[in-house]
Amino acid sequence: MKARVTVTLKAGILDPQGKAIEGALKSLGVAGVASVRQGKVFDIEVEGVDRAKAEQALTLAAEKLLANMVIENYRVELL
Amino acid sequence: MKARVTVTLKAGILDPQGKAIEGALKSLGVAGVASVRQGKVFDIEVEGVDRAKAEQALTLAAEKLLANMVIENYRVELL
Amino acid sequence: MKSAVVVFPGINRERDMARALKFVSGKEPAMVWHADSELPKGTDLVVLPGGFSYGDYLRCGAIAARAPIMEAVRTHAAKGGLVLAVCNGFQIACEAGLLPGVLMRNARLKFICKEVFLRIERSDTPFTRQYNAGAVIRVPVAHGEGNYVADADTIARIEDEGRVLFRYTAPDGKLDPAFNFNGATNAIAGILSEKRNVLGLMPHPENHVDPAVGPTDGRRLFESLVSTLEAA
Amino acid sequence: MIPNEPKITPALIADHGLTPDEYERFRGLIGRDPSFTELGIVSAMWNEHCSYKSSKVHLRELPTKAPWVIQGPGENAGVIDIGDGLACVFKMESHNHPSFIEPYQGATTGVGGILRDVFTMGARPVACLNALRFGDPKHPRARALVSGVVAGIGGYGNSFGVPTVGGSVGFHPRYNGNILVNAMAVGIAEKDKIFYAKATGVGRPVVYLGSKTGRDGIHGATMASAEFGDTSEEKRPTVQVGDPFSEKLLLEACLEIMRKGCVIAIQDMGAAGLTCSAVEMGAKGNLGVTLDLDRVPTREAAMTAYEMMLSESQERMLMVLKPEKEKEAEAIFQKWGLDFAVVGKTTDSSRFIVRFGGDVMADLPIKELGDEAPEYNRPFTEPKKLPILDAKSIASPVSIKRALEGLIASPDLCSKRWVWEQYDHLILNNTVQRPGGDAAVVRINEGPKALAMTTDVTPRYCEADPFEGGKQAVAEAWRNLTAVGARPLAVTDNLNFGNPERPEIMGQLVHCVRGISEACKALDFPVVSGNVSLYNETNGRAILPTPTIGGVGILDDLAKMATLAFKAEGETILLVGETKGWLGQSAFLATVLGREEGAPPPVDLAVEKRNGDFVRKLIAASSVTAVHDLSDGGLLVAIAEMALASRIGARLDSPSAGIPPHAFWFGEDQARYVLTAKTAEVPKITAEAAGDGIPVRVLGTTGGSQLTLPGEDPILVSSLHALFEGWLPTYMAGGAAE
Ligand SMILES: Nc1ncnc2c1ncn2[C@@H]1O[C@H](COP(=O)(O)OP(=O)(O)O)[C@@H](O)[C@H]1O
Ligand SMILES: [Mg+2]
Repeated sequence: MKARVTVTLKAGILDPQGKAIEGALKSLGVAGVASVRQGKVFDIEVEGVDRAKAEQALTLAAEKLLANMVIENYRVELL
Repeated sequence: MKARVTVTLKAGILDPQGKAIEGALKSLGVAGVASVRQGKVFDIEVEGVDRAKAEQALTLAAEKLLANMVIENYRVELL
Repeated sequence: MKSAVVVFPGINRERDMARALKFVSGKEPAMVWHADSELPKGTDLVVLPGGFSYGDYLRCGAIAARAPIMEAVRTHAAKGGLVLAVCNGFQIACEAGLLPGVLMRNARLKFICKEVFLRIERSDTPFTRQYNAGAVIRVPVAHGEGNYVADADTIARIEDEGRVLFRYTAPDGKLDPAFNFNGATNAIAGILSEKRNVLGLMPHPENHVDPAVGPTDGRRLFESLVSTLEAA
Repeated sequence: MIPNEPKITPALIADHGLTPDEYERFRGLIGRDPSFTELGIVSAMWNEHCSYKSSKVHLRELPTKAPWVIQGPGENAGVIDIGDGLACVFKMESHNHPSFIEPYQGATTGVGGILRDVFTMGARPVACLNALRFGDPKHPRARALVSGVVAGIGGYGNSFGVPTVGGSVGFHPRYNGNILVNAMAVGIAEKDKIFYAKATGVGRPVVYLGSKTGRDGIHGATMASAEFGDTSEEKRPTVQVGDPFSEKLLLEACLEIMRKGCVIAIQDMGAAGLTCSAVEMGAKGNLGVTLDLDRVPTREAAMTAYEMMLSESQERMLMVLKPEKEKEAEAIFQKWGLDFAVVGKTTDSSRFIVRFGGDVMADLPIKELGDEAPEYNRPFTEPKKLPILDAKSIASPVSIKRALEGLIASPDLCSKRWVWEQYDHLILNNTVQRPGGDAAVVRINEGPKALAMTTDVTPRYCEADPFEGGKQAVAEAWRNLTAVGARPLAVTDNLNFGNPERPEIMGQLVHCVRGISEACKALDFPVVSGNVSLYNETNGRAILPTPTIGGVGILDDLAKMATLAFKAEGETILLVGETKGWLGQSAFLATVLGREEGAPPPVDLAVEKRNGDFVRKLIAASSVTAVHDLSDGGLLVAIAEMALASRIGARLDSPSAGIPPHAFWFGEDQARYVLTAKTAEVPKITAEAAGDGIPVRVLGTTGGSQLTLPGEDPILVSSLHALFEGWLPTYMAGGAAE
């Protein structure tokens, strides 16, 4: 089973990378870019468990490791 | 308009990040994790252009900057 | 002084740290493997050294913070034991919840290795008693993610409680954005835990102790620890 | 039976970079048509990168012996004796083509590869250096290449935990389509605990260690030996990704099993991975090797034998272990979280046999794969001698002050701080002389001894006169080591040239090597390791010939080290060596006048040695306070660099009569050094120089905040500083290229 965990910065947390990319896109002349925030995705192959268990396991993974709950939010999707 | 560009490694390209995270999840005892690959998301706020233009601009952004086309694929979504 | 340096896979400044501890205290520290669950008996000081634990491939320090040994480090800290967390160690301490906040990419997004100026905010701590408050020292940094960030409440709290121990300043000790090279909030370079027994800092005092190699401004931090523990 | 799919066709042979003659030679060796896997194996073994087929005859000219040389070229790295039971292990290697295609990953894997070469021999790496050449700063890809390569070098070394302490960065339009990334690593080992690739003993386990095998870099070695054309972009999917974290674990695990006495032979998997490493280990020990590919740890599904044999996945090693220590070694690798698999054994058959899925995929004579590799004495032309320019015929369009400002703020001579601040140059706590001086100095263990190291070459000189240019590269490295007070010991070289099938390129290679040989012989500075990178060209236009020299020397006592910064006001500035005002191929001519013309300065090796030995003697006697060798930009640039490093100015005397001032200040005559000394020491120094027949003259006095030259407006050190430090950061931030 394929799953994706997406981790993004909480609103209000400064994102120097996003800012830098925003600046770079603007100077490349990419039209209409107002702001950029960068996050991460984890594409995870899950095996030997049912959907409910998988969702539970991935939520645990996100909270325990993949996201830093002080500054980040996460979202788990089973595909 | 909100958009998301997702950048992932091409198949077959080594992903040291994913590999290390996979190892960590396993040793944390997260059930069922078979493999992990890490990618990036860019949440972009686009202004003052229509959807077609925005899509075009973001594709340009992905190819020129956000993705390293030598080793990565990208996907543009308008939300 | 009985010190223990924790070795995580990918850590790489553990030798520098061990050498500095030996140089100043005369005693070899114990090197403790991340997969162990206990610290050597009688450990006074735990050091989380610099490096790239697990390649820093997720977030800096994130994977190391979940290593088995960290439970023992937490217990040591909870009992008031001293913890010195440098660079990657600082990142690990934040991820482990020993210190508040997080270290983000440097404002200019580049790894930077150079000497910086640090103002010592207070000398009434186990880590700085051999310095004068307000003194400016020169020590190297070597990191890509040292930009200290926390939410406004946390920043206000650690400032109010006087828990910011080091700040990046100009050579004369004045705050100056040009010298806050990584963009840290309030130019914060190092902070203390609530009980002031855990210090996290980005710069490397351990690289400035030996006159044969260069300046020695970092030496008094180790001398402070030695004298604190001797006094205890 | 050996499966023979796909069919071997002339097109497939050509795709593998083999000429019809080479293919026939191989068929003759094995007495039948090869299988596809065998074709892959031979293409890897016989390409330029692995076989040195175009350069080998000439490399034999290089002096490789000295009483202190423990291991010369031919192993993973060179080894020299540095006393106290210790050895220094070092080598330089190029990663030019991969870095042009993917600068970050190309540079990281270049650093990773050279580090593996050093720790494979049992040495703990203590320093890295690099030599980088980029195209015209105005070229549209230049910035991205600079930032990618620099980030990649730092990204690997910083995480691995070795200080990157020196190097060089240059720009020239001739590198527009083919940049150079040469990485050097230096390690320290116990002299009697060096490990080699030579396998011994029949029936011993051949063990695979490190990361898993993927389809990375398949055909990478072939790519490194092919010219770039407009279609080279298609070769991209072979990009290898560096994993410094795994390499750090591999280092610790390897050193641990070596310490525990588990290892008989060891070879890292570099170019053409499993193929080259297995063949080399067997051939060196006169043994056969049988590999069982079913046991190779793989990262991807359905890999074929061909792919496994040619994969260039990084962070892997092959070893022959003592059978009784196998379990102990395995436990150590498991502790470090690395793969460990017995993938074969040594045999007495002299065959290289590869089995996979119940089939024999290759069965080849192991010795002949290496020994019978083609070797070419390719035709070459004599380089054309360029005229010696008369300095009097070259007028300066600008004042000395303007010219100095232009040189100091030029891409080649400006400060490279922007680069080396991205490298951790302090880790391990032994960096005594940091980037920015003549040579980096790294303390050995607790001292007082230290190693000095540098990389040098002036490609402009090599283009104008390959022989003199080759000599000069060696002389400059020797001089940089001397200038910090070190005794130069040995050299690693990285010969970067264009397509050797063109006689004029071959002429450059041959003559550069002759020049290097002559200089190394005269300076007692043997070559102990090196690397050749050919086919550095795009659409038929070659790079400048660039034989990078990495020099290593030793300082017996750190306390006697010299640095280039002025130390105090009121000291006397002295010039050692003779000044004639040589402007041909000078930085002045190139930068200020935009002309790359004339013969480069000749190198008189006897004078070089005499002057250098004299300077070293002064340093050892603590008679001098600052030392800097002269190179690009000549005398005034050297003095300016000494002032910039200290923020102390200087008052300078009039130039010699009979030499135009700009030729005096910017000429690039060789074998020269600028020194400072306390005024009281000067008579002794000049008397000693006179006794040794060495030209020494007083140039002026240190002091103040500006450089004062007779007849010129004063030059503020602080404004020079802004120019010197400004160019690269401004450029990288998107500012003007000029
Ligand atoms: N790529 C680099 N990496 C590290 N250090 C560098 C690099 N490029 C230049 N440097 C440092 O900058 C200084 C000046 O370089 P260079 O002009 O090549 O010196 P020189 O002409 O004396 O050989 C040297 O100390 C060198 O080590
Ligand atoms: Mg020099």
